[in-house]
This record gives sequence, C-alpha cells and structure tokens, in this order.
Amino acid sequence: MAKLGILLTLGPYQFENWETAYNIANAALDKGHEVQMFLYLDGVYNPIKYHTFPDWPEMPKDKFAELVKKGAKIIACGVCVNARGLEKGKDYIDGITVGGLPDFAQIVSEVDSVVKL
Amino acid sequence: MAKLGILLTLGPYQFENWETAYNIANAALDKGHEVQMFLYLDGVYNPIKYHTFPDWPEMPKDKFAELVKKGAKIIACGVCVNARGLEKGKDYIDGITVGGLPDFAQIVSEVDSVVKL
Amino acid sequence: MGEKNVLITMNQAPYGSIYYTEGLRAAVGVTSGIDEHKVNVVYLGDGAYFAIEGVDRKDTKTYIGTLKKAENKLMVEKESLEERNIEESKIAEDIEIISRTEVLKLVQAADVTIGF
Amino acid sequence: MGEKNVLITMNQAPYGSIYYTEGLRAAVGVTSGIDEHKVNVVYLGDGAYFAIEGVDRKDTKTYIGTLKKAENKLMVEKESLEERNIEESKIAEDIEIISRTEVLKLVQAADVTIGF
Amino acid sequence: MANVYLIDKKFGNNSLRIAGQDKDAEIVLIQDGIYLDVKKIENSGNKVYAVKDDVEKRGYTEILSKNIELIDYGKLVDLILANKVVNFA
Amino acid sequence: MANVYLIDKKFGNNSLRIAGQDKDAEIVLIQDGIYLDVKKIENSGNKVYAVKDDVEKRGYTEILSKNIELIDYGKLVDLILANKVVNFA
Repeated sequence: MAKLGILLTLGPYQFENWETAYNIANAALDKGHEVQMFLYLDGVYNPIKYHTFPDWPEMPKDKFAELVKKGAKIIACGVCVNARGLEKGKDYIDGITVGGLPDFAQIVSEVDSVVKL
Repeated sequence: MAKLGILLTLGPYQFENWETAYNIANAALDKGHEVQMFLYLDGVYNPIKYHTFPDWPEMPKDKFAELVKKGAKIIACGVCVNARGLEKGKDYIDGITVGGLPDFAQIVSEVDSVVKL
Repeated sequence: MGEKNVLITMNQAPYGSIYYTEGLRAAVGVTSGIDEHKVNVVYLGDGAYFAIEGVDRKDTKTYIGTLKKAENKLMVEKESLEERNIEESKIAEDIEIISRTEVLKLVQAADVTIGF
Repeated sequence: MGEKNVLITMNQAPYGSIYYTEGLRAAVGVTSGIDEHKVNVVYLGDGAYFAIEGVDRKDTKTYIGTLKKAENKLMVEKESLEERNIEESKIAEDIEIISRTEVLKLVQAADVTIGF
Repeated sequence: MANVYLIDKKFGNNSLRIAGQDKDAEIVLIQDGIYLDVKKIENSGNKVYAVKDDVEKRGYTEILSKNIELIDYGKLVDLILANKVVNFA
Repeated sequence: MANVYLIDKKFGNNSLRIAGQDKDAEIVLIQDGIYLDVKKIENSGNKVYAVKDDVEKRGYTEILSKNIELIDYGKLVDLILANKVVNFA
C-alpha cells in the first residue's frame, strides 16, 4: 500500500481535470492505496453539495463524496474558498476539510507521488 | 446611445475574462450606452456576494455590483447556476437575475454588438 | 433589431473543456428566443477534432439534432484538418468540410461571430 | 517521508490566468509545512513572459521576496525566450537564465515536478 | 463598417489566419493576445490595436511593435459599437 | 525508477521538449494530450502511454500511433506510484 497526493486546481464541468482527478483517486483507492487531495484555486468549487443538472445521473460532488466514503482525505484551500464566496465551505458535502497550503506541504511530505491537475 | 451585449463564460480570479468584461461594460456605461450581460458556464460564479480576499480592496462581486448600480442588466444562466450548486443564485448580490438561454437570444436581438469573453 | 445571422466558431478540442458541448447548447439557445436567429457552427483549429467520426456524442446529440432539424449547418475548416493530419475520410457525415476562404465568407455574412 | 526537493514549473503567461501568482503562492506554501521542502521555480514556454523586467509584480512581490529570502531560485529557460524573441537584456535581474539541459537536470534532481 | 476581431492568445492562430484574409478586418489584441505575432497582418495593411492596460501590466510597452496602436477601454467600446464584432476570446 | 511525465495538451510543447532529452522518461498522455504529436519521443525509444478512456471518447483509437500503449486508470496509478512524477497538466 502506497500513498498518493493529488493537487486539483480546476472546478467541476468547465475543464476535464476534476474527472481525471476522480478517476485516478478512485483507482488508487480500489487498489488499497491511501489518497490525500488538496483542492486549490477553482478546485474548491468541486464539493458544493447542491450541484444539480437534469441530464446527468451523478454530479461532480457525488464523485467526491464517493472518494470520501472510500477513505480519501480531501482538504480545500481556505483562502481560495473564501475568495470565491463559499464561506468556509458552508455548503460542502460531508467529510471535506478546509485548511491551508501548509496542509499541502504536509501532503507532499507524506505521499509517495503527487499528481497535479 | 447604443446597446452592448456581453457573454461571459469564465468565473472570478482564475482567468482574466471577468476583468476585461467588467472594464468594457464599465467604459460603455460611462459613455452612456446600455449594457446587457449574460453569465454562462463558470461566468455564474462572479456575483456570489461573499467573496473575501485579504489583500484586495475590491472583490470581483463588487465590480459586478458597480455595473448593476450603473444600470447594467445582468442575467445568469439558470442551468449553469444550479449545476454549480448555487441554488438559483441564493447568495448573489442584489440585481442579478437568473434566467436562461432564451434571454441571451433576446440580448442578441436587442443589442448593436456582442462581446464574448 | 430583430433576427440576426450568428456564426458560432468552436475552437477547442472536445473533452478537455466543456465548450465542445456548451458551445452547441448556446447555438441552440440562440435560436430559442422570440426572434429566430440563424445560426451556423464551424469547427476551427483544435475544435476540428470534434468532427472526427468516432467522437462520443452522448452529451451533444440532442443539440446537434435540434440544430440540424432547423437547417443550421455544422462545418469544419479543411485547413484545420490538414494541419492536424486528420484525413477527410475520418470526418463524420453530418459535418461539412469547407475552406478557410468559405469560413471568411461566413464571418463576413454574419452579424456577430462568437468563438467558443 | 520528510523533506523533499520540489520543482515548480510555470507554463502560462502572466495575467491571462491566475497561475502566474498562485503558482508562486503554492511554491511558498510548499516551504511552509513542518518539513521545509526545497523549492525551485522555473519559467517555461509562455511562462517565460513573466521574466520580462517590466511585468507588474503587485500581486507577486511578497511571494518572490519570501522565496528569495529562503534561497529558492527563480529561473527561466533560455530556449523559451529565444522562441518568443525575448532578448536576454529584457529579463528581470532576479531571474536566472538557464538552458533546457539544465531544466532537465532540475527535473531529474527533483522528487516531484508540479506544473502551473 | 469594419470587422473588429477581438483576439486573445488561446484562439490566436485560428483567428489571425481568417482575419489576415479579410480586407475589412481591424484587429484588437486583448489579454494574452498581446503576445501574438501579428507581423503578417500589419503587412497586409489592416489596422492592429492592443488594449493599453493589458500591454502595460505585462511590461510589453517597449517590446510591442510600434505599428500597433494602444487603446483604452473607452476607445475599445467605440470600436465595438461602431463595427461588427468577430469574437475570438 | 522512471520519470513519468503526465502530459496534457496545454503544456505539451514545454514538456515534450524536456522529456525528449530525458533517457529515463516515460510519457503518459492524458486528456487533450492524446492529440499531441509524439513521433520524436517514440523514435527516442522512450515508452509512451495514453489513457484509454481519453482516447476512446475522442474517437481517436484508430488514429493514434500504434506505438502508444493504451492504459486504464489502474495501470496509470501503478505507474504513478512506482515512479517519480513530472506533472505537466
């Protein structure tokens, strides 16, 4: 078992990075690895719990909830959260922590590899 | 006096488009023109009223509030708003309407020129 | 001002960003007001990758169907295909291949050109 | 796992996106944990435009100051400047010009390379 | 009435190749578009503008071709409203 | 241990020029990175992979060079964790 860090800097829908981040994290968890993700910049938009889009069976936030359920540790950059008006992540799905870049530095310390998206 | 339409597809901070959109709209209003803006895709993140960033004197939402105050008509794409979990714009600054693409079609009808950003 | 002739250009590759589908939703949307604007869609540059036959159209097929029903055309620039070594035989049947000169004519004929 | 050698590459032009400053904030952030990771920053491709002397550093000067104080280096790839016809005399004093071969050495020496 | 091409770098190649064929083109470089190489367009005789603020904050005033006219947002609005806009941003 | 370059199209030029000089490079094309021209890298003998899902939804399976190995996310995770990652996305 190894440890994987992911730095995600883009939000849901607009760019493909959130999907790749989910797919890599999910595959790592399925293989029994540990996953720690840091949501930076627009990445902090991903876990808003009210995502609704008529044509899609699953929203981006559902994918992130699935990662949390499988044991992923997900931390959002607090400065980015507040800059974007998300008020300390008040509307986040359960299990997302709001932190800071020192948490990312700690992820870099702990993991075997870092993926940036 | 002429009418200017603006289609904005990117959010605050991450890309420069919101600033250019503001600067063009503001200059048009100052010259006495009418401005109608449609917020599409990530553009719907711009008017969230809780933006706070320690180093900046003014937040993106303040710039949009200034445009509203000067008479700009700003409509956000409802499908995009709800997809992004912003629940009908519950946390929007005053004066932003949530609508749909037919509103953009109407803007295209009414204005002399359309700028897309 | 009434009905207008709108040209939508699609400049970004499918899937890296959402514009490949939301550009088409906007194109459909432009035809959805009280004034029924005319809309043409042309794929340029990396946008040309969308014109490839096997591209997954799960998210776009409804928009494409609506556009075609209203006789709005989907086109791709020949030069963009050549620059990317995409053979014309690989292009989907419902997308017309046109030259850069023809693209310019569409731009000149349009009241407004919007790039996604 | 302890202290690591982190290379940050800056690939995007200043101002079109926020990465020109937030990439530096992340670089500073990486040095801010309990383990003080080593961080180098190198400007590549369009990122090289940031190295020009007159670029407004209002948003970045604090981060650059912090990085320099901790003896982390800012570098720009010579080949990226050449490809963009940017003369070396136009480059800010505090950014070192290095060759692509040296960039490769930095990549090889780093434990992780993160591109912004 | 000219065709005013608003051009950012991301769509630069696609747009300049079309604008370069358009005798009625006027080009406005916005945002990272100011980094684009527009020599061919200048030689074709079409007018090229760039947004002054965008050029200045990028430290590009001395580097930019002298044939490119720097304009403020007021002038940009005038151009946009008096002409047909071809958006490539 | 290889240097695994994760490459998207946006950073393609910058990254491929470096990876092309790196004898220990293994390339993984992700997202729009699958459109990149990697002939030079293939000729250098370095291994090139592409994410299967990304290739398939783009209708690119038949067009992609046969020298590029398609991999699923499980294999990508194996590569990422067993090697050093050079992120260009």
